[in-house]
Amino acid sequence: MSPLQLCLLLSSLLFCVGLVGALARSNTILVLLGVELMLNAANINFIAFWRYGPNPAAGTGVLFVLFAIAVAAAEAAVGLALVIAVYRHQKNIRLQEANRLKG
Amino acid sequence: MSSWPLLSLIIFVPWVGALLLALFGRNLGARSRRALGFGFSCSTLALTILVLMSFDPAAVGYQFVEHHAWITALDVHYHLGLDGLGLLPVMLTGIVSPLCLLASSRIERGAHTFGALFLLLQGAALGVFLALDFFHWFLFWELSLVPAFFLIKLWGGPGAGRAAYQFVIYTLAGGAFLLLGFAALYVATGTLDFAELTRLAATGELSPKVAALGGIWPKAVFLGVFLGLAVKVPLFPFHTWLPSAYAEAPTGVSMFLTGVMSKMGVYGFLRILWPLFPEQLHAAAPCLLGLALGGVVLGAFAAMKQTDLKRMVAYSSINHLSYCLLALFAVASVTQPDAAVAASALSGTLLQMFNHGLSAAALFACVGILEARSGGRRGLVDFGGVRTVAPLFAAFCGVAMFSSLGLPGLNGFVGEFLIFVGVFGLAPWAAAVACLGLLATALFLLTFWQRVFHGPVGAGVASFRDLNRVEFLTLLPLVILMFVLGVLPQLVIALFNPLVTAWAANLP
Amino acid sequence: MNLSVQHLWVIPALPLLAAVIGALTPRRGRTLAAGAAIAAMVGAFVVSCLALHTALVDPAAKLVHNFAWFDLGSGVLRLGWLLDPLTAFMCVMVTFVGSLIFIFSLGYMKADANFKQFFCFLSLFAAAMLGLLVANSLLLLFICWELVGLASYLLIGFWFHKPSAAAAAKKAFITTRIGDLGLLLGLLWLYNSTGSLLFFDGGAGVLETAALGSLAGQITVGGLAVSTAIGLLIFCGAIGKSGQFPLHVWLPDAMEGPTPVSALIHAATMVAAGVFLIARVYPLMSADQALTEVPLHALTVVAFIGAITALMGACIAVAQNDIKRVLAFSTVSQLGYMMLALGVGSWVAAIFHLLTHAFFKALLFLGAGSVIHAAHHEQDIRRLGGLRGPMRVTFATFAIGMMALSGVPFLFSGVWSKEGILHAAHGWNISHLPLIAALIAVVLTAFYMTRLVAETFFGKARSHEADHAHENSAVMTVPLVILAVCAIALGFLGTPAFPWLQARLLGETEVHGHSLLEGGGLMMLSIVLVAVGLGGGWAIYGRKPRVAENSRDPLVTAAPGLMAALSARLGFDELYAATFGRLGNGLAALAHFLDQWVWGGAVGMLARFGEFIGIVNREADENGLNGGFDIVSERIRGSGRVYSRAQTGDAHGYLRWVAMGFVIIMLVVVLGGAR
Amino acid sequence: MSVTAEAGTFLERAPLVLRDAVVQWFPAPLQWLAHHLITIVAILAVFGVFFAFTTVAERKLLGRLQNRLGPNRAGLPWIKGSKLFGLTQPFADAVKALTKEDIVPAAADKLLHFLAPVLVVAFSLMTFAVLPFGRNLIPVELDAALLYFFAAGSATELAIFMAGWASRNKYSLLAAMRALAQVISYELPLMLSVVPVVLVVGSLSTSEIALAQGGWTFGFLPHWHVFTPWGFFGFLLFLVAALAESNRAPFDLPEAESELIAGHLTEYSGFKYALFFMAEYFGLTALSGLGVTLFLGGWQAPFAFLEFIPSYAWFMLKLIGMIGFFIWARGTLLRLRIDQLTRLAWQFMVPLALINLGNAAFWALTSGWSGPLQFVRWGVSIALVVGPFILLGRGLNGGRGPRTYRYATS
Amino acid sequence: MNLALILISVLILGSAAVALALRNLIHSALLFVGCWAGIAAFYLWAGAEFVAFAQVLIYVGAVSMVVLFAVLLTRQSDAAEPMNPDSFSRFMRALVAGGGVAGILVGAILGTPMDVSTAGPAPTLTVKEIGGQLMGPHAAALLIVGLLLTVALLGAVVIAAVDRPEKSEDAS
Repeated sequence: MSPLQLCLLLSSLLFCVGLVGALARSNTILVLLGVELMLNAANINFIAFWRYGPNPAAGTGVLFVLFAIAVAAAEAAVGLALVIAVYRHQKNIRLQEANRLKG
Repeated sequence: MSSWPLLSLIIFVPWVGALLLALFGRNLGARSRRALGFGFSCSTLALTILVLMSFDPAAVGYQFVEHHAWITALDVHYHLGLDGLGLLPVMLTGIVSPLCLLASSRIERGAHTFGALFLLLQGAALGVFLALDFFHWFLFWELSLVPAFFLIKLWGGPGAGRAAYQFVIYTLAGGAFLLLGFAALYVATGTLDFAELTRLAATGELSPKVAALGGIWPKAVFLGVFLGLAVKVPLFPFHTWLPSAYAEAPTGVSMFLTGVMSKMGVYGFLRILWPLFPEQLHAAAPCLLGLALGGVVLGAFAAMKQTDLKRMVAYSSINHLSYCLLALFAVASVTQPDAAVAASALSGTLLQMFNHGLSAAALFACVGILEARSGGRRGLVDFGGVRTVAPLFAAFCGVAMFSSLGLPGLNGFVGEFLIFVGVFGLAPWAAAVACLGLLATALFLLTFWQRVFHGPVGAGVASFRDLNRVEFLTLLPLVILMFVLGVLPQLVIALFNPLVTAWAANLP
Repeated sequence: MNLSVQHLWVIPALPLLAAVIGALTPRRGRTLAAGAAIAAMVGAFVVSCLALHTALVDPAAKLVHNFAWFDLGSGVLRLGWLLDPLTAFMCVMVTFVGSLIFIFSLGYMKADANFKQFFCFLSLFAAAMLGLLVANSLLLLFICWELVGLASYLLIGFWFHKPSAAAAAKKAFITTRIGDLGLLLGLLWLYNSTGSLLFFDGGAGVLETAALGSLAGQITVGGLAVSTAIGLLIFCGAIGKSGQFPLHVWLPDAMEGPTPVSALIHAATMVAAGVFLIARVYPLMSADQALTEVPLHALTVVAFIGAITALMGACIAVAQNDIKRVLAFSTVSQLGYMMLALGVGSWVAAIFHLLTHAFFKALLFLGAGSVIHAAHHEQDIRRLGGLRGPMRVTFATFAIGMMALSGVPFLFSGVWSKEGILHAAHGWNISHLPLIAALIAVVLTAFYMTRLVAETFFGKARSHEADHAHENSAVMTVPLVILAVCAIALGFLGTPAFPWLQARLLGETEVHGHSLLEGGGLMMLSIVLVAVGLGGGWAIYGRKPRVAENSRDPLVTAAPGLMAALSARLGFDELYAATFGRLGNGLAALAHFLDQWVWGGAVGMLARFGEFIGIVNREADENGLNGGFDIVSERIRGSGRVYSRAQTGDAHGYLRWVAMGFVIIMLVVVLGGAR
Repeated sequence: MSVTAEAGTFLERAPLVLRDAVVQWFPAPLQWLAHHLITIVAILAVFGVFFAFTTVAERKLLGRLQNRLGPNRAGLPWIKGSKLFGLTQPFADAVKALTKEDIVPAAADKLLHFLAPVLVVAFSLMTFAVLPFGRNLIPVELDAALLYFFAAGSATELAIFMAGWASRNKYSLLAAMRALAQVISYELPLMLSVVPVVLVVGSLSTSEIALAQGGWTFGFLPHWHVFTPWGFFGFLLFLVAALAESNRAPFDLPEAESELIAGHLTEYSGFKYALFFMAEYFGLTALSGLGVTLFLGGWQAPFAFLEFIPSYAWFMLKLIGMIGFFIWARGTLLRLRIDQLTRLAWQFMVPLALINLGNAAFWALTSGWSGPLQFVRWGVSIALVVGPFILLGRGLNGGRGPRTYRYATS
Repeated sequence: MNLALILISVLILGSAAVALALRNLIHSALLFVGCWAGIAAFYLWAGAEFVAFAQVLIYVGAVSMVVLFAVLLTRQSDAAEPMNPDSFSRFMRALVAGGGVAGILVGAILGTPMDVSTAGPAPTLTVKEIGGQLMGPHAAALLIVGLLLTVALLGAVVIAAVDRPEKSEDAS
């Protein structure tokens, strides 16, 4: 098995761990963190392809990861602020209970 | 140093000040807030002095030119430049603006907003005087309305809302015509650069291009530009917004409106209308001469009828600015006028522009002081015997008044004299009629003086204080300049004389 | 020791410096301001004497020094100084009389709170007046002309808390400005025709042959020569400033100012500036004399205006009761004499009379001031009387002045100068009406002066103030004495037997005297006329002095209608108020109306129109166009309601659907790819 | 990895020579490991001792500042009367801390309670890896060294949180959150005050930054960043932010002994407490070292003629100077209130640091100016920071006037 | 080298899985930190030094703090939610979905031949180069990210802030 495949496996498994976590837990914070993990898994992919890709000197993968990290940080900030707002509203942070806007 | 973008600095440093005031003004004490505004307002003067040090009056073309491509698709350039014509109002702005702020130092409510808006206004006015491309010239032109509107509306007198509204709508309407005119001009020529357009007009390429637009457009272009400028000056009978706007504005803003903003219109006439549309102007000149005369005579007589001192001074502004246009139209009305006569008329126009800025600003400052002392009253009959209780104030106000009245030895005379020399040489009858305006000016100003300063001490006047330090400092520079320029007009004339001589030599 | 002409500016500069010092000293700096003013004036006098000395070396020479003021187009605008005997004599007179009046003011204004300001203004006036005299440019002259007007305005309104003084000051300024506008127009015309405003400029000046020839050669509106038109316009200025008919109305009112001001400005110097102006531009005024086909010569107008003014002023003076008003109308009348002399061609006679008149009229005004000061500001002659006893010096000097003015023969200066004018008028070949008017005025002058002296000094005191009057201090009497001496002595500079002054003014070095008996008939006539006037006055007022302040004037008893009209100054003020005043007000009202209703109304109409369009637009939008959109949007909302059921509010579910969808799509792709 | 010095005196090269000599003894495959181990051991030894003497120096200096003597009794054991000015005090303290009972609250999260002090020391020590202690004397040559420094530094926050939370004491937890708020608040100005240096030098590598400050104008004006307007202000900002970062007075309110009984460390005692204590000093030392590197010329000598003194000696001297300054500040300044603290960070230091960044950009842009333009450059640059400094400083009281006191009147 | 990668993978996956399974939120948050640190280690392993430090700085330093604060601010009663049938069925469905995705991905990866096993030494990308890239071709993206961060932080503050004044006055 080549290192690239190992990396990709790592990333896809991490993605699935994140996905399962996000799907299974009812705590909104953990759901958010699961989503974060999925993002990180994608980042691992970028780095892996940069490392073993045809043109590592261009550094596109690294740059993409940097931007993704920045966006993820923003996402985390807004998401957790939302969690706090939700908590203030319904006194818990169970995701399935936040359904006021359903159709 | 010469490589510095001095002109851009002149325009934008006040804006930086406005930004700082808007951001930090709330945190500052009243004193430092005022000092900040004043300092940034003074920057214009300081930078203008820098400019003056390397300004070459003998060079007729633009100096300190900044020319950068901006919107290439429209062929719009960021183009700034300065010649004798632009230098005068810039100097005037530099001198008057800080004094306006000084005169406004009584304002407590929202003082930092006031300062920020004022600096914004100052920068916009400077932009108008320095821009050489219609695109941003027009931006500055319209941008000056916004702060002026708020300054009048928020800090003005009881009728300020209506006056500000009227002022903005009227001027905006004029501006719309102006824009329309220039849009057509752009379609015809493909450029918006004043220098380029002037060159086209001088070589005679402009009029066939405009004529190629067909229909009523050749006339409409001229009329549009003319209307936009005429409202701003204002030329009789487009002046009805002026008395109320000037009267209701707070003192400092009145000073700025009359001292600087009214010059924007005259500047526009000299910079745009006259060089670009010489034939049309020539054709319309007899009629326009009549309008300018109307401003001179009826403005003065209308002032006689006013009982509100500020309105009175506002009408005197109409009267004085009409002299400038009178001379210009007189030059335009004659084919191949004598160069010397035309030169004196145009010199007079420029000088009058400068001098009126000083003396009208001083007069408004004086009326503002009266208003502040009496708690808002400014009727002609509300005072009496002020000279007894405030001799120094009376002296300063008297100097301003006599300067405005054209007393020799003070600055007002030289400009008016040159205008009369020019107008007499070109249209003697107009000069004779305009004399009526001179007489009426003397009459209403002396009535003002007699009712307010002379006679027994009026009710409520006895407790007036004489000038305080700030007021003294506001008026002192203006008064000193009145004396200095009255005796040595050469100081100013030298700056623009070569330019005027060149104009007069190349008249159509 | 000679004064170089380029240093001539020192003469006006000294009082100007004093004025600046006076302006900058604080209010309590009385000594400094007054000291500076007097020192400057005396200094200017000394320099003027030097200038006179220089000028008399070659009286015919016009010493000029021109300099650039500012660039104008490709050329420059130039101003300059001029030194000739006319300037020099005038300067000496102004500085000498001025110095004495300044000193007199020390006493007269002693108690005034604005003492310092007074000297400041006086110095300003002196500077402007001297500047006017030394100007070699009509423009510079005009500038100083306006500045003396300003000083006059300030000094008339010196007691500005009195509404009458404030009004008088304004009236003086506006009235003279009307004339000044004529002067300005004349100046503009002159400048446009010749391209210069310098009087003498090495052949290029406007008073030199080349310019005069071209000016006289052109004909303008009404067939007038251009020089005539310009001259008449310039004369307008002189009419205003010198209180000539019909713009004389301001001069009597100007007596609201302090008496030294009346003496200096409204008797001796400023009002004579008009005469000086005409004398200065005399070549221009007389340039049309040689023309025969023109309808009018400028000088003819001058002569008639002068004659009318002389007669009218003398008539009105008879009926005035205010000591200063009498003197003011006397001044109007005497200025008329001078104009008459100018008009009939003898400008030297005019200047000679100007100089003598300056001294004795200043003397009279200062005497009046002395009386007023002693009588605690009582000016009404009906309330004075009997001052001969307590005020001996004042009485003696006032009497000398009165006799000089009346033209009492031989000893007093007035007679010689007046004789010169009468002779000139006699020799005028166009009309004898001016001569007749002048002769009538001679009688009246002697009459009203006798009346004035009799009412003031004889009889017994008719009021408390007059009763308690006593002689003033030396600072006020010494100037009176000096002026009295001059009022006598000055006449001998220009007697017909030895017309030294006239010769120097005309630029001659030789003095050609002629016998007193030449033209003696006219002289005898005038002596008789003076005697009639004096005798009549004494008969009516002197023999039986007025007993009480409200006792009736004998002349009023005799001709009540005439005296009432004269007392009301022939109603000029009312006439002007009814005509020009109303016209101006009407114009103002018109302008205001136009502004308020016509232009403002037009703009308002436009605004209404815009509003109307807006209303129409809104109605159309709301009722016409919106209906269709409403239906469409209702449909869209309905379909939205259906789709919204897909939103379950279960976030996990959404995510699960995404994951499942991904799996399904991938399966399809992978299997499809395999197939 | 540092390279063996080619030049310089023997003293200059001594540490490297020594290290290389020792590494030679190991078998070749293990040499890289030995290389790093030696470096780590050296740092631990040097800065362990340094820490020990810093504590005693602080106690003595504070004593002097407060007009008392400070520790002066501890001497050598077994030798009676030997006092050595109390220099052995830290060793006595260490013995005491080691032998004290380690109290763990019953409800505590035992694992985290243990992990926290270990982690905090570990992270503090990690930052030393990128400090250039001398010419070519840097433990790890990293391209992104500054980033590393802050990354490792920010990890200590985690340890603070763990300490507070693991104690299961709500006061400890609250104190931990306060401490975190402070540290996070001041991390921003700290980093922003460093960015201008990066901007001007154009590198994140600490060794390059130290190198870039070499050279002298006229032979005696060193090119240290602190001697430029932006550098000076950056240094001031850095100093204040570093004080707050390391919870030192006047920013020591998270652990204020008098009010909060050491805040989040309430439930720690004995050696664990000593570890926190140690970590705080390590952090302080590391930040001081960074400040020296970034602004005070690193290991560069102040004057050309003083270059014969080895570079690491200069570094240590400057470090001692900085630490002395911090001790002085602690002895002089009053503690801030929490609202003043945060306001200072967000309303004053962050904007000022941003403006200073612009200032540095101006400086970098105008690096070509010479002659009289230099004066303009200096003037503008100084005005760019002094003006906002004054303006922002006015806003610091938040619109409130100075505190007024009312006294009871009789 | 593969050994190191496998160790790192185990660290990452293990801590992530445990973190998502734990009841104690604080512990799981700290385990997340461990997971992120592992990812940083992976980046270091792959030679992306800069990204690794950025990862530590942002995730370990910043995001973890936000998470911990959020956890503390939203603490529910200590009685953690019981394992009710609802959550159990959710867990099962999650497993199905996750397993499906994992199956697809792993299958795809294993089924694709990759001949890069002979990769050379790690490419070096200096900070200067990254900076050049960021300021050059990706300047616009950098600006937008900066703007995004600002807006996101402001938004977060606004969302999380308590709109106290009106409410407290209504309540009292």
